Amino acid sequence: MDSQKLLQLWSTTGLANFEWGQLLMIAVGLLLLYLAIARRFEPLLLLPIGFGAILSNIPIAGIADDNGLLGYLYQIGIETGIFPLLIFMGVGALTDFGALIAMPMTLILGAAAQFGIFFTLIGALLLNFIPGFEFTLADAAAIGIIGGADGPTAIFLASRLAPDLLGAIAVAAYSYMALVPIIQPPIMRLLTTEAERKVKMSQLRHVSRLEKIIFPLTVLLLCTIFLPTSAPLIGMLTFGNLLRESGVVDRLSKAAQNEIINIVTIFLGLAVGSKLQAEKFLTLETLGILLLGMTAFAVGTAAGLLMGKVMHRLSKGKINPLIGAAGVSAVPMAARVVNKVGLESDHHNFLLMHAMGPNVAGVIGSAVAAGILLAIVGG
Amino acid sequence: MDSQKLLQLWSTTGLANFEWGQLLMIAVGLLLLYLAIARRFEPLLLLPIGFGAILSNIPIAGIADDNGLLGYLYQIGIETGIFPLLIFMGVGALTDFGALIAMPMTLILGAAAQFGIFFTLIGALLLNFIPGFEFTLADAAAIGIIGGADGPTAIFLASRLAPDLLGAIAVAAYSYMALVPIIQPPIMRLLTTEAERKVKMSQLRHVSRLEKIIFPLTVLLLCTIFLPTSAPLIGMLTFGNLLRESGVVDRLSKAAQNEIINIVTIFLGLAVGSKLQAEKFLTLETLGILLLGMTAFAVGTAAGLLMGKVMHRLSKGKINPLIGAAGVSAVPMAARVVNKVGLESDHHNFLLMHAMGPNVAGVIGSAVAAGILLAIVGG
Amino acid sequence: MDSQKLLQLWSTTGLANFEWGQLLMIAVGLLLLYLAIARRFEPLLLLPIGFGAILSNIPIAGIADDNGLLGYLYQIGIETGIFPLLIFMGVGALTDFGALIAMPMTLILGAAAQFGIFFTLIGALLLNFIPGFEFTLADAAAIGIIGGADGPTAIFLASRLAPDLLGAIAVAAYSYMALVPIIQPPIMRLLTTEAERKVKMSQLRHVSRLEKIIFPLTVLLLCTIFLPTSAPLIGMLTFGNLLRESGVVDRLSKAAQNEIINIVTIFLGLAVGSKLQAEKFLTLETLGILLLGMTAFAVGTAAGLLMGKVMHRLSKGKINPLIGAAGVSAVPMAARVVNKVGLESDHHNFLLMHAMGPNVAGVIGSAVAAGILLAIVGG
Amino acid sequence: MTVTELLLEGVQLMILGMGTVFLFLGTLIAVITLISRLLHRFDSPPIPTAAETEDPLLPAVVAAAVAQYRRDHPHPTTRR
Amino acid sequence: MTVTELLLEGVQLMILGMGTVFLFLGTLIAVITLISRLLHRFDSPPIPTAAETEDPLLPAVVAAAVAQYRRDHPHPTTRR
Amino acid sequence: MTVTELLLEGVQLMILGMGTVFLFLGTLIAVITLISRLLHRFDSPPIPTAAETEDPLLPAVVAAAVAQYRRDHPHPTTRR
Ligand code: NA
Ligand code: NA
Ligand code: NA
Repeated sequence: MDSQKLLQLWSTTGLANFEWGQLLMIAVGLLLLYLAIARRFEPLLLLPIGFGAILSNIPIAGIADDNGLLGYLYQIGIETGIFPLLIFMGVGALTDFGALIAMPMTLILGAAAQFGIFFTLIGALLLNFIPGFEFTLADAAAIGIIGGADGPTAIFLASRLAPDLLGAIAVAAYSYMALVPIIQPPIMRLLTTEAERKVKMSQLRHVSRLEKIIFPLTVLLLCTIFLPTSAPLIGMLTFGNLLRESGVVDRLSKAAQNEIINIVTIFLGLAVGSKLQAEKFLTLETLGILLLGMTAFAVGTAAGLLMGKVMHRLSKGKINPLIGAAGVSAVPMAARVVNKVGLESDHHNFLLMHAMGPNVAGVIGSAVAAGILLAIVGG
Repeated sequence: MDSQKLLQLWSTTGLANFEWGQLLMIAVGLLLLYLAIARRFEPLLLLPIGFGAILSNIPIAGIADDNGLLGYLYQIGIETGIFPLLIFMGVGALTDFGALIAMPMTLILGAAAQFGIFFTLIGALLLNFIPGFEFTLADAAAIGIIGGADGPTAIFLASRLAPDLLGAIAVAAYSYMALVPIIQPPIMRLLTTEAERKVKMSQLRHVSRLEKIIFPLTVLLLCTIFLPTSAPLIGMLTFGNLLRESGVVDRLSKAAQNEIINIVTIFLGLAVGSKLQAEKFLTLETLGILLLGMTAFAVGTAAGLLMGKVMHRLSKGKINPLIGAAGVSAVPMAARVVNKVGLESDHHNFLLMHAMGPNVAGVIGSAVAAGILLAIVGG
Repeated sequence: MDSQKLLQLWSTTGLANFEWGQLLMIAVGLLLLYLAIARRFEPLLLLPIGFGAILSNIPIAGIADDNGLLGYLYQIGIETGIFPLLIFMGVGALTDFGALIAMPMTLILGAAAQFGIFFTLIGALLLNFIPGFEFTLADAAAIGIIGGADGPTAIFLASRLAPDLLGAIAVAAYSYMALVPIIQPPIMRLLTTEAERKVKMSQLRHVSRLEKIIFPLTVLLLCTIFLPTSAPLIGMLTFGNLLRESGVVDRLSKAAQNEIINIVTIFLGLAVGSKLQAEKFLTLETLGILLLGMTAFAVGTAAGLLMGKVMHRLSKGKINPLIGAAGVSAVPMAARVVNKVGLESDHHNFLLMHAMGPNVAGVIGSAVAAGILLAIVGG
Repeated sequence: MTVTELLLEGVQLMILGMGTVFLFLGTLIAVITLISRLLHRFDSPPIPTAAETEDPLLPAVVAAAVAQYRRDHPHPTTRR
Repeated sequence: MTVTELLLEGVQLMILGMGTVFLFLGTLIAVITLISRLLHRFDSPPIPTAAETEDPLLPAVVAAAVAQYRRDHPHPTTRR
Repeated sequence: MTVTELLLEGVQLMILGMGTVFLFLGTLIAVITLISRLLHRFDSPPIPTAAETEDPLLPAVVAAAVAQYRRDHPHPTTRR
C-alpha cells in the first residue's frame, strides 16, 4: 500500500485541518439549530442560517468559498441585493395594510420606534472609545438597522454599507426578533400604567378595496418624491402589496407569497450562513454587534411606547399606549406580544388588530430609515 | 445643525432631481396599472411592466441601472433570452393542440395572419421617409413582430434585433393583445357577410393521446429541417407541450405551467419595465412603434379573415371565415372574440373550439416568422 | 426576386447544414424520449435529457452554445454544481431515513454495494489497453461513480472530474437506474438460495422524531470530521432532511420537495442534454462508458448481495440477503425490486421496508465514495 | 476623523434621520386621510372583484377539454 | 442604404417570409394528416395513461409511513 | 504514466476507497446505535410536533381578515 496516498487522504480529513474557530462556529451553528427547532426562534431563517454556518466552517470543503455553493448564493443573491428585495416583495404580498389605512395615526408609532436604529448607531460609535473597536459611520449605520427589527431591510442595508459585518448583523436581527416575546413585555410593563394597558380601542372602520389598491401606490410615490434611496425596498414592498390587492393577478400574487418567498428564504438563509465563517465572525466586532442589537430592540420598544403614551394623552385616552411597542415591526410577533400583554390586564381586551397598524407601519418606517442611511452614509 | 448634511439629504430627494421625462413616464406607468387593474388589459404582464416603468424612472434610486434589481433581471433574463423561452415552455405546457390536430387545414389561417408582421415591417421602413425616423431593417423586423400578437416571441426577437426598442415593442404587443376585443370585431364585420358568419362548423374529431404526443415532435423536426433559427422558440414550446402530453412527468408539467411561468412572468414584466426609462422610451420611434403596432393587428386580422373566405369557398361553405381572425394568435383572446362575433349572428353557433385551431397555429406561425427574420436580418 | 436572399435563407436551413452525427444524435434523443414515455424509464430525467439532446443537435440554432439557452443552463447549474446539489437537498427532504435508523446494520450493505464504483473504475483503466481509449484516473473515477446508482452524485462528480464525459455518464447512470428491474433480478436469483430469499425479517422498531432530527446532523458531523470533500453532497442531503424532520419549517421543506426539485429537474435534464452534442458524444469513450455502466450496476448489486449473505450468516438467519441488492441506491426502484423478488419466493414476505434501509444507505455510501474520489483524484 | 467627530456626525444623522422618518410618515398620514375622504365623497367606482379573475389560457383549455369530452361521450338523445 | 433600397429589401423579406411561413405550415398540414392516417390504420399501441404516472420517490415514502403507522398502532387481533 | 501504473493507482484507490466507505458507515452505525440508546435511557424531551408549526405572517393576516369580516358582517345581537 502506498503510504503517500494514505497521507494524502489523511491530509483531506477534517481531523487534520480543524481550527478552533471552526469548531466553535460549528457549535454556534448547532446552537442556532437548537434555538430554531426546539425553541422555535424564527425557524424559517435561523435554521438555514445555522445550517449554513456549519457548512461554511467545514475545513477543506470550501462550501462558502467564491466557487462553493454558499459562495455562489451569496454573490447571486446578497451582493446584488436580489434576495432581500424578493423577500420584501413577498412580505408585501403577504401583508394586509388595512389596519394601517383604517388608523393612519398609528404611522407615528411606527416612526417613533425607529429611534432604536439611530440610538444604536450612536452606541456603535461610542464603542470606538474602547480599544479594539473601529466602527466607521457606515458600519455603525448597518449595525443600527438591527433596531429596525426587519430581517430583509437589515440584510439589504448591511450588504451595501458593511458586508463584512453582514453575518453578525443578520444573526442579531433574526435572533432578537425571535426574542421579542421576552425582550418587550418587561419594558411594556415598566413604561405603562395598569390603567393605560386596560384601554379598549374602538373597532377599526371598514377599508375599501380601492383604498387598499391606492395605498401602495401612495407610499411609492411619496418615496419617489422624498426619499428615492429607499425606493428599492419600498418599491418591492409596494409591488408585492399591489399584486395582492389588485385582485387581477392572483397567479402572481400567490407566486410571490409562496414559491418565490420560500425558495428565496432557503437560499438567503444559507447565503447569510456563509458569512459566519470563523475568521470573519469570531471578532470583537461581533460581540459588540450582539450587545448593541439587544439595546436596539429595547430602545425601539421604549420609544414606541413613549410615543404611545403621548398619543394616549392627545387622543384623550382613546389610544392604548401598548400598541406603540408594535412599532418596531418584527411582524407579526410584536403585535401578538401587545395583544398578550393587553389581555393580561383585561381578559376581554383584544389589541391584535390595533397593533397591526403600527406593526406594519414599522416595516415602512425602517425601510425609510434605511433609505436615509443610504442617502447620507452610502453616498 | 450642519447645513451641509441637510443639503446632501436634499440633493438625494426626488424633488431635487426630477426631470420632466421621468414624471411623464411615471404617469405612463400609472396608466398601464390603471389599464391592468381597472380595465383588466392583460394584467399578468401590464401590471408588472407598469410598476417596472415607475421603478425605472425614480431618480437617484438607479433600480434599472446595470447593478439595480431591474437591471439585473434584464441582463439575466432578457439579454440571454432565458425569460421569454421559459414563458414559451409554459405556454406549450398550457396549450392543448387537439383542435389544431383535428383540423390541420386551419394552419393555413395561422399562416395568413402573419402577413401583419411583414406589412408592418414595410410600414416601419416607410416611416423612414419622415425626417426623424431612421429604422434599420433589424429595427423594422423587430417592430413587425408585434403583428405576431405573441408577447414572448416579440420580446425574444426584439432582444436579439433591436434591444433599444424592446420597451416600446413589448408595451405595444401586450397593449394591443389586450385590445383585441376592440380592434378585431369591426374588421370582422366589415370583411364577412352575415351569411358567412352564420356558418356552423362540424364537430371536431377525437384526437388520440398518441397523436398529441407525436405532434410537438413533428413540429420540432420540421423546424429542425427547414428553419433552425426558430428552434429556440419552437423547441421550448414543443418541449413544454411534450411535458404536458407525455403523461409521465406530471410534476414537471405542473412546474412549467405554474411555478416557472408565474415566477418568470413577474420577473419578465419588471425587466421589460426597465426599458421604459424616460430617456430611452420618450422618443419619436416609440410613437411610430405604437402607431405601427395597431396597424399590425388590424392587417393580421384582415389577412386571416380573407384567407378564411378563400377556405370558405374552397370547402364549399363548410368553414366559417370568422375563425381566420383567430390566426393572429393572442391566445385565447382572439378565439373568444371569434366565438362572440359568431354568436351575434347565430345564438347557437359556438365557434370557440374551431377558432382554437388557427389560434394556436398563429403561435407556431409567428415563431416561424421570427425564425425567418432572425435568419435573414439577424445573420 | 433576389436569388442571393434565397441562398442566404437556404444556407440557414437544417437541410443545408446537417451532419450525420447530428442526425444520429437526434435519433438518440428520440430513443430516450421513447424509453421515457412509452417504457417509463426514469421519465423525470430521461425526457428532459432526450429533448435536450435533440435541441443540442439542431444545426445553426446553437441552443447548446455558450450563449444559447442550454449552454446558459449548463454554465449556471452544472459547471457550478448548483443543480445536482439542489436536487440532493430535495432528495433529503423527500427521504425518510427511519428504516435506516431502526436497523443501522444495513449501512454495511450500503457500503458493500459501492464496490461497483471502484470495480468500474478499474474496468475503465483496463480499457486503456485497447487502442483508442485514453481514460485518465479522473475520467475513470467519474465513470466509476455510475456504479453509485445516484444521478445527482454522478453529475456532480463528473462535472468536477471529467466534464467532457458528463453527457455519457449521466445518460448511462439514469438509463441503468431505469433498467434496475431488469438488471438486478437474475443476479439476485443467481447469488441467493430459495431458502435465503424466503427469510422473513422482524418488524422495524419505532423511530422517534428526535432520532430523526439528530440523524442528519450526525451524518454531517461525521462527514465534517472524516471526509470534508463529500460535505457539499452530504451537506445538502442532510440539510434537506433536517428541513423535513425538524417539523418547524414546513414551508421550506415543501419548497425543497416540490418547487425547487421540479424546476431544477427540468433545467438539469436540459443542461445534461447539452452535453449530448454529436461531436462530443459520438466517441469511442461513450461506447466504453455505456458498457462499463452496465457492469457497474451488476457488480454493485452482486457485492451488496454477497455482503447480505455474510450478514445472513452472522445474524443466524435473521437477515434476508436480498436486501443487500438495494444497497446500490437507485431509490426507491431497487428496494421495490427486492420486495418483488422476495414476494416471488413467499407471497407473504414484504421486504420493502427492510430494503429501504440499505437503499438510502446506498445514497450516503455513494456520496462518501464521491468524496474520496474528489479527495484523492480531484486534488 | 476622531471618535468625537464621528459621534457628532452620528448625532446629526440621528436628528436628520428621525426628522425625515417623521416627516415621511407624517405626510403619509395626511395623504391617506385625504384620499380616504375623497373616496368616501364619491362612492367608489365598481371595480370587478378578485373572484372574477381568470387565467388567460385556462378557459380555452377547459372549454377544449369539455368539448372533447362531449364528442367522446355522446349523450343519448334527450326525449323530454 | 437609401430608404428605397431598404424598402426593396423589406419587400423581398416579405415575399420570402410569407413564402416560408406558408411552406412550413403547409408541410406541417401534410405531415399531420399523414401521421393521423397511419395511426388510424394500425390501432394505436396501448400507452399507459397519465393516471398511472407515479412519483419515483413517493411510493416508498408512503409505504414507509404506512408501515411505521402499523407498527406504532398494532391493530387488535382480528377475530373473524 | 503507463497503463499498468495507472492500474496500480486504481487498485490503491479501490482499497482506500472501500476502506473509507466501510469505516465511515461503520462509525455511523456505532454513533446511531449509541445515540438511540442514550435517547431511550432518558425519555425524549417533548418537542412540539409539526402540527403546531405556524406561518410567522399568516396568523396575523388571518386574524385581520376575520376581524375585517366581523366588522363588515355585524352579527345580530345574541339573546341567550
Ligand atoms: Na421596523
Ligand atoms: Na402569432
Ligand atoms: Na449509491
